[in-house]
Amino acid sequence: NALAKGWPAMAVQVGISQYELKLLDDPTRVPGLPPGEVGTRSAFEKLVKKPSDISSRSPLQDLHGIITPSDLHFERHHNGIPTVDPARYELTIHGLVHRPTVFSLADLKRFPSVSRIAFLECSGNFRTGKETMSPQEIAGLTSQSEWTGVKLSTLFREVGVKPSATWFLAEGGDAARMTRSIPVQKGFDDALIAYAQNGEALRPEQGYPVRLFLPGWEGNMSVKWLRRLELGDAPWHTREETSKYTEPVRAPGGGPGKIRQFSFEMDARSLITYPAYPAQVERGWIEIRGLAWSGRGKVVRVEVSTDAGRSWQVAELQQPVLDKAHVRFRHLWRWDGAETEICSRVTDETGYTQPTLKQLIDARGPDTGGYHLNPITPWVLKADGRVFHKPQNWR
Amino acid sequence: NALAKGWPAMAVQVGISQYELKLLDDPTRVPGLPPGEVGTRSAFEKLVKKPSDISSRSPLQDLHGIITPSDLHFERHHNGIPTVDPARYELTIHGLVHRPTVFSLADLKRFPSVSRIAFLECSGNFRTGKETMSPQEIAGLTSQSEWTGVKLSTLFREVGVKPSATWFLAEGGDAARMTRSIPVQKGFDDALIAYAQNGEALRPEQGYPVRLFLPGWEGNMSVKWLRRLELGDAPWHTREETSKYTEPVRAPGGGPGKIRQFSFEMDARSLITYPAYPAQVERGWIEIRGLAWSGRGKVVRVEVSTDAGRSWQVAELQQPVLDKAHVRFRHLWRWDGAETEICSRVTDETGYTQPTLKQLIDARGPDTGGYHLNPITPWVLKADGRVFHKPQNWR
Amino acid sequence: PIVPTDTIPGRFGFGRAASAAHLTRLDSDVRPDGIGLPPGSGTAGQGAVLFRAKCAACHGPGGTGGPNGALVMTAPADALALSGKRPERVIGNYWPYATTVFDYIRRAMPFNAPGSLIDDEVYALTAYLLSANKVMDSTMVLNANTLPTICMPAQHLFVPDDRRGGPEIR
Amino acid sequence: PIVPTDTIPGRFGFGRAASAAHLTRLDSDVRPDGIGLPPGSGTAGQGAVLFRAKCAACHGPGGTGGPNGALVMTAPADALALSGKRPERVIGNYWPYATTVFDYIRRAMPFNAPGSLIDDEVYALTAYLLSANKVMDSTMVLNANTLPTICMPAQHLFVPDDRRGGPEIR
Ligand code: HEC
Ligand code: HEC
Ligand SMILES: [Ca+2]
Ligand SMILES: [Ca+2]
Ligand SMILES: [Ca+2]
Ligand SMILES: [Ca+2]
Ligand SMILES: [Ca+2]
Ligand SMILES: [Ca+2]
Ligand SMILES: [Co+2]
Ligand SMILES: [Co+2]
Repeated sequence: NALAKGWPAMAVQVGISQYELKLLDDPTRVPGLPPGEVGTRSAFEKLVKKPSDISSRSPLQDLHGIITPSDLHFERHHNGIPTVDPARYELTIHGLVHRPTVFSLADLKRFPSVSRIAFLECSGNFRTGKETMSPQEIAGLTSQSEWTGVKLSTLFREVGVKPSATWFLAEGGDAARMTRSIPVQKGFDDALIAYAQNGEALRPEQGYPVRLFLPGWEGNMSVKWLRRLELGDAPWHTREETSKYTEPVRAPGGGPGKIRQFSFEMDARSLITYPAYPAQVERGWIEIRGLAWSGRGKVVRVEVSTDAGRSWQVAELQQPVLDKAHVRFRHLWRWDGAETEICSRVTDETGYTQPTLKQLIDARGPDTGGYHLNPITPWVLKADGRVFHKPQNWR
Repeated sequence: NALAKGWPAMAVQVGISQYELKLLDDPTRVPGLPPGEVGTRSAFEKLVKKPSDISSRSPLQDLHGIITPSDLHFERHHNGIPTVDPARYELTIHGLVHRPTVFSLADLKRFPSVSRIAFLECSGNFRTGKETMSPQEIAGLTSQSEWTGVKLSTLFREVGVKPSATWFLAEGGDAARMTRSIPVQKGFDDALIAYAQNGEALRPEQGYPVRLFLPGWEGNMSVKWLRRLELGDAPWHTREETSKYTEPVRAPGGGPGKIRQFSFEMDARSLITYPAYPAQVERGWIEIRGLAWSGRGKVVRVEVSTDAGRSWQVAELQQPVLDKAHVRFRHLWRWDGAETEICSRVTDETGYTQPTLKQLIDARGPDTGGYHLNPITPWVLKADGRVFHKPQNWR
Repeated sequence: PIVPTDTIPGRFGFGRAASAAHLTRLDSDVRPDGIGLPPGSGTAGQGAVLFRAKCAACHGPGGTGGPNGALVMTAPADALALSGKRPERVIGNYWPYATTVFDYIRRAMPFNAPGSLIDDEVYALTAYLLSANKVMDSTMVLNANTLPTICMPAQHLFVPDDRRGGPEIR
Repeated sequence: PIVPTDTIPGRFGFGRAASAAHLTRLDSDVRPDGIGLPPGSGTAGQGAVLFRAKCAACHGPGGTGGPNGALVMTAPADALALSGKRPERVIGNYWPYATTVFDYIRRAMPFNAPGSLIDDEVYALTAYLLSANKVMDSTMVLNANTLPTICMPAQHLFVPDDRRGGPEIR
């Protein structure tokens, strides 16, 4: 189904029609195109994710504000995107509950609903290694939407979760039957059974018709194409919470290394998205722009350094600053044209400040792997205005 | 250019491929589709605006939360959608300024930027007349985006607006060369020169590459494809602020009728979007959902009546409640299955409460026309669960 | 150390100065006091010929109503009031300023070829519509001096919106 | 009058009761204590045959590494440590529970035909991979009783995340 899959990319590449070319000379002298059923992106804008076999990265350097357009939301699948018929869709909740229940999509939409703007980030969201890497390539596995759905706590009450239930298993209806164990408390706190994203039904890539959404927690746990929740009294130790999504770390006190498991919360992070590779800037006033977020609550401060971390200035945060949400920060700076390094660091409401990669590796040891890396990410600004990533190699 | 214009509608109608049909039986047994450059809407979802020759209405009854997907943002054009080459785009500011200046798109993006989530509504956004009308048909000329751009006050400072300037003219680069006079004060208060919408470049239908955005004010004034701002000492009385976008009203005290001009602010309004035609509901618990907004500031209260306005209950407002923004309200109700009328009314921070159409017509007189009508909009709930608009005819 | 931010400048220096030629090309609006009116002139007689050729298909013969609406009053307001019918809102009974007719035709009409008229033609069409609406003598030559002197019957009806929120419904 | 809202119910009554048959069809996870393991059994010998046919193309001969990664340790950790190389993270040196091997193969493998194996085959493949990783005797019959008894070398390394925010970097 290349057509259905490929159309937006095609449309981007269709370019300008003959009729439009005529308009370009003086659009005020020729009637424009008529209103339509569905809007188009301008043919002049090439906004695309960067796909691999298993993921696709959001073009962070091209985005403004805090909402990620749904069709540019990052993707990470463990065996592709299933096509789920909403009329046949069912969510089953069972295990340590009084009333094992099957909900249709229509059933779920009848419950009291909530909406919230929150980020979703893959816990393997850090790449480095060469200078010519954009924000998309370094950290494009984070995106933000307004999610709408029913609170999991509402469904927990509906099925009567037993007091003995401490964990629940969330299972996807994809070809990986993605499965994660989640503390029941998160279900009572703020988990959402989401069926809409940025005003419309979830996109297939984000779990259509229904996904779990765990605000602030590593993306893999927000199981897409959700089909089953089983309440239990212990975690299942599925492959995605043992073989994967775990981090070798130093033992406290320096004994033999440990493997950290159930690292759910996404640590506070920030990233300058402008100026950033591949942008080129001019000397003079530059508004440094970026995103900051924390899985543990609200961002309280972002600082920007324009002298390679020697001194820091407090950036402005675009209001409203939401809980567990991407925040847009901005910092006005006058560049004198000399080569320098610029970077940002965030502090969240728990008092945690984003570390350098060196601090992370010192703390966890060199074998820690690629999960939960949230380092300060400097950009090198050359005298000619070109901007490059500063590779952060440690392995 | 039917292809470029028509692709999203096509994609909606392409439907399910043979490969996907195979998947439907049990998506867990067949690898899914791979990650892509641009996401797709599910083939099972038919989300479309309702176009006429001059406008296209947002499908309010199909939307969740407060963000309108950019391709479903309402449209109202006065001579079609121009195609503007961003490389050739220029904004000229002149008139009563110290430094008449031409800004390229790149220039505009260099200035300090801001983002805000706010609604945009056409002041002619009320239709009625038959029972089988959906929220889209009644009030689909309102939508909400996160807008990003440069504050007009920043540009005013840049060009040095003279103290004698009290109004400015905003001119579009479309075939209507849409032109409106705007008080300079609005430019200093909160006007935005917007180049992005929901994270990405403006859509062509919303003024690509640059539009004026006047939070809370009637949509026509947020001139799209903005190409010129002239500062002056009096309004221009353009056709769109004299022949159109004016309302015959009763004179105060009952003398001969007057014509109200420069009615900028959009009065507070709310609308139940569920249950609403063409939905059909079942007796029992129903979450009544809708949107409320005010051009004069924040929504402070939405009340819902389920007995044709005899009694009212306070609905919940989804947080955060933003200034001059659509707010999602929700009210849980147990329907006993008897025919009734449901409706909502909003109160904004100025203390204004949404009136009935009768109150509006009593105040303005029967000749007032179709602008700035924000009446309470009841839905008739039949015993069989079907929901119908209650026509509000007065002419 | 956290150091204070750079002082925000009075000017950023982005953009280029708008040349006089650039502004002349772009600045084509017209105000009620006549500022912006170009040289040139036209009469209702000339306008009638143009109107038949370029406008009547959409606005009807004599501008009395076609697929895209009337521009001209067909009966005096009193007669309509007596007949119980509401008058169509057209130039003669609704527009507060005559300059707006010139400005709008010049920027937006004909709808299928906006910007295609030369200024003399716009003066002529404006003269034609104003005289058909009985707000101007049909023999008058319309130009940058005469157009702003025309007084429109509806002008005194226009009042700026003075609502400022609060409980009142108006 | 503003009247108080309807009381929110303990239950809405939406959805249908999940039947035992429905749950049997759907509930196919396995826990470390063996809960969820189905009837059936398999041996490493049977698994070796299956592995060659259905798995080796992606995971290499004997599971020692192919286009989709190794599943089996190739050298003892000590030898690798001496050589300065880091051991690949595979079942034998990284997975904390043997039941996870069964659960994962049953739900997700082979990657191109997930859900196509019968339970005996999953037992056999699990036995094959556990014995190739030297955590199980190659002659043992794997079934719902024996599988949960297998002790994995890495199990004692796993610690739950105990970070709770605050200034500390860990
Ligand atoms: C192809 C159709 C078409 C032609 C030809 C055309 N018009 Fe129009 N005219 C329109 C439409 C459509 C509108 C309304 C546009 C809008 O509201 O955005 C309009 C509006 C107007 C208005 C404003 C009416 C009002 O009450 O606000 C005037 C004045 C006008 N036209 C004059 C002219 C003149 C003079 C010509 C010829 C030079 C002309 N038109 C040719 C379609 C046409
Ligand atoms: C067509 C390729 C392919 C085939 C055939 C295949 N696998 Fe895999 N296997 C993969 C991929 C790809 C992954 C990683 C999936 C992921 O991470 O989401 C994987 C992962 C695994 C893992 C987890 C590895 C780890 O360290 O976490 C095991 C165990 C496994 N496969 C066993 C098998 C067995 C047993 C078979 C045969 C029955 C098999 N595989 C057949 C592609 C394949
Ligand atoms: Ca499809
Ligand atoms: Ca600052
Ligand atoms: Ca196009
Ligand atoms: Ca309520
Ligand atoms: Ca001017
Ligand atoms: Ca189970
Ligand atoms: Co983790
Ligand atoms: Co108005």
